[in-house]
Amino acid sequence: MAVDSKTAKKIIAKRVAMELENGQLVNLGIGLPTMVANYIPENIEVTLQSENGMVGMGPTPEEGKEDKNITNAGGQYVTINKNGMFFDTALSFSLIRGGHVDVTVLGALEVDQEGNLSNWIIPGKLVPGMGGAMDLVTGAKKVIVAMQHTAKGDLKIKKKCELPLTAKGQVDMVVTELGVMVVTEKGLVLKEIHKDTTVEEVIQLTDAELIIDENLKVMDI
Amino acid sequence: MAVDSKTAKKIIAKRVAMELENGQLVNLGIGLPTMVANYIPENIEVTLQSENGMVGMGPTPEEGKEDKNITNAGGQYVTINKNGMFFDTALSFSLIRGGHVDVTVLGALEVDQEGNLSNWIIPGKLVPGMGGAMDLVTGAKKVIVAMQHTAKGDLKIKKKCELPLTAKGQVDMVVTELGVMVVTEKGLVLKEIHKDTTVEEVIQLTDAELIIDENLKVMDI
Amino acid sequence: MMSKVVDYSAVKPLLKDGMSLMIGGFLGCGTPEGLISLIIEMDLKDLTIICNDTSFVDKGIGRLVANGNVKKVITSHIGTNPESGRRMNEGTLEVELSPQGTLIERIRAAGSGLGGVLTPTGVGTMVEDGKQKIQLNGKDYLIEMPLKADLALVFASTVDSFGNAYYKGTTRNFNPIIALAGDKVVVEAEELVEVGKIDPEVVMTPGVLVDYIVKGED
Amino acid sequence: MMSKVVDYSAVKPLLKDGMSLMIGGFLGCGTPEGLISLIIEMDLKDLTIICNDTSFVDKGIGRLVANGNVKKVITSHIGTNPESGRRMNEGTLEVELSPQGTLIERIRAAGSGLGGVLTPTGVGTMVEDGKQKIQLNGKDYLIEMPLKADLALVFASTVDSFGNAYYKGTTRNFNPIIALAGDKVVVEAEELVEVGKIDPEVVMTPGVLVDYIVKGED
Repeated sequence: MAVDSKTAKKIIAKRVAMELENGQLVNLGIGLPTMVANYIPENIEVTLQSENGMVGMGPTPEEGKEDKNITNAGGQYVTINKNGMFFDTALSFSLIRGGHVDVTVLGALEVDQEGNLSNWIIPGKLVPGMGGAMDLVTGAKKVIVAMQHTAKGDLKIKKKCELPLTAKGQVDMVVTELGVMVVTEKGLVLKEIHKDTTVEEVIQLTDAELIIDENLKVMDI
Repeated sequence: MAVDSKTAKKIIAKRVAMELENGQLVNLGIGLPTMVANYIPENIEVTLQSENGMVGMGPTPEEGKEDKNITNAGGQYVTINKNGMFFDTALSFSLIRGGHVDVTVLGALEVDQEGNLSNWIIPGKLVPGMGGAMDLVTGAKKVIVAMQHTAKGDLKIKKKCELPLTAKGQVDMVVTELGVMVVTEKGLVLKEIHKDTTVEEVIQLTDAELIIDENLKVMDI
Repeated sequence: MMSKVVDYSAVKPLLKDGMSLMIGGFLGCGTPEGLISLIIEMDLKDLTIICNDTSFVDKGIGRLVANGNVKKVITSHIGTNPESGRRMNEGTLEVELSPQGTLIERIRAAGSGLGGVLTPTGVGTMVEDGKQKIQLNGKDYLIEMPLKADLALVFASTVDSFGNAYYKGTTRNFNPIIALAGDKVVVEAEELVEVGKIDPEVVMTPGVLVDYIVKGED
Repeated sequence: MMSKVVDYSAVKPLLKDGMSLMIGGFLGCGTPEGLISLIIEMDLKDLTIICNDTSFVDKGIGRLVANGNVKKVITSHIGTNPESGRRMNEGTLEVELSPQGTLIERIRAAGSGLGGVLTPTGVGTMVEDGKQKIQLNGKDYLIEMPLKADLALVFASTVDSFGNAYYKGTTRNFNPIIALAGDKVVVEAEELVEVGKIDPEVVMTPGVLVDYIVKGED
């Protein structure tokens, strides 16, 4: 299955959005995870958290209507919904670490079949820092990794993460343009695949040992 | 020196008030310590904390002007000054335990020459609980015990507290109607005595070994 | 989405004998009296109550103690309610005392995913009995354990229909902290308003923590 | 009482080479830019900065990094400021990374008299290197140590002349927490008002924590 990056991201964001349930508190990471907000089904209402200091984050303001006092965790101007609240970083992470965030969606450099995640450092090359990612992955009830299945040909879904971990065994689900994988006690289970790919192709592009679900479905996007 | 309880309390409150300095954050316990507020010198401005949730506590409201939402740590109606702030119990005790309270004034069942304090329980008899006292005594920069020198003839200033402690070695100063004592590395030093008593009388009414300061003064009240 | 605003009767299924409750208030100021009355009406038994104090005999949590609904109380102060002392002495009420600053941090720790609290308060006193002590940077600290509850009963002065809450004056006390530490959270609103009526900058408890809202009686 | 409101020049004696500073802000939102400019003007050296992130090259704390005022930064994120990475790689900037939720709790612990923080965040990762680990109720926690500073530099949207501070929107972030943990606290006010102009119910930092107030430039 050959799709460009833009199409891939759209597939991923759409599929992740289907995981969200009414009334949930959700934290979307910077980049692709942020796109999930655009695909939330109409009958589903969730509250978005931005770890720099709000729940009830709204859409990007119209040009010229930016408020310098209202930014998201990426430093960009956003808005707040009328059911929202601003708070300090301590309360923000009480919500995160305390298990009050129902779903967190993040990107990854690597993820593995034991639910380990690496997304904050490439030693000697790139050291952005973990920001709030370690707390989010440790504290959120459900951790979804949203990323393209491979990076320039490199396999990112591993038997064992090689890069330093963000958290150990905390990932619940991995959504890529090729399919949906769930971390279980038995290992990484392929639950859904994209209609334009095959199980063989997914296995070939995955370093981890994939268990193929007996009720394998086509992604409904 | 024979004074009634009312006079004794007035002497104590007046003397404690002289310890306060401009700009300090002060917590006054229930009962006698609360009276200190009435004697703060005119040129001294302090901010009073009430551990149930405010700094900038003001005087008792006029009758009929009580606000049911504004009470002190004794559950009585109070007011808030215009420089005040309400907060939750967590921030209240961040201020207390974190050393932001400059002076705390409390009563005692017993206090000893090592700066130990007992004021929250008489096992088998009276178990009110420690409330905020343990945190206040542990966290405040300066701990002043304000109490009558004896209780119905029983000596309250001990060599060693016999009742369960509120905190170990945290008391800095003891003010009674007979004098002012300071806890030092060498022991309990009598720094001031009331003009109507004698060193002999103070020693007689004190179980602790008193070191008489070489510059012993008369309480200036 | 379903509204969180319900009648008192809809709260009844949440309230059960033997459960643990956190209840807001400081000597009755900021306590949800309507929910207290509901518990008394249901005549629940064997409750464990986590709260600052047991108030007065005829006010707030004090009413539950006097009515015999409480098996155990985890609190900082019982001195204003003679019924608490009497029942403790006769052996019908278990009292676990925790210093006020420690108590609120234990609740906060549970609600914030922290493993416990490292506090100097209580070192060298009875409070350290049975607890782990640890030395850090040359100073002793007690390890005090987190406190959760099945249900948190919160009082708030103003609540919008999403559950965003605002507390007036000293009614705030334990309320915003227990809202983090109950498996479910019920807020009793003195005043109920539409969403958007409380400025997002002055909301004190985010509605996302709140499961049910009842309108308090006047 | 002497007024806390001073000119920038009066803050200069507080600022010294080699000192530790906590500075508020999240990617520059809620950072006291006037105080940052003062440090650059004074060309201080060897500062240790405790902050959420190193912002951008031309904004907030990022300007201090780019200007070479900083010896060490204790932070959760440096990825938006290429100068931080470059200086780290060339060995002229020491970077201690702490997860954001851990970082803010470490500051809060110092300001609240707690001995440290017991957090599950970082267990099983590089973050646990060199730290004590403790098992409580069958779960592993890191003991993260408190963080204090010589001086806290706070930005606030509205400040009264007693120092009571109000933060708009997401400018709040680290500001009210660092105000607890600096030996001295300077607040840069976007708007300066008389005492009494901020409702005691919505003040976010009590003036008792504040030593000096400067009026920010527009």
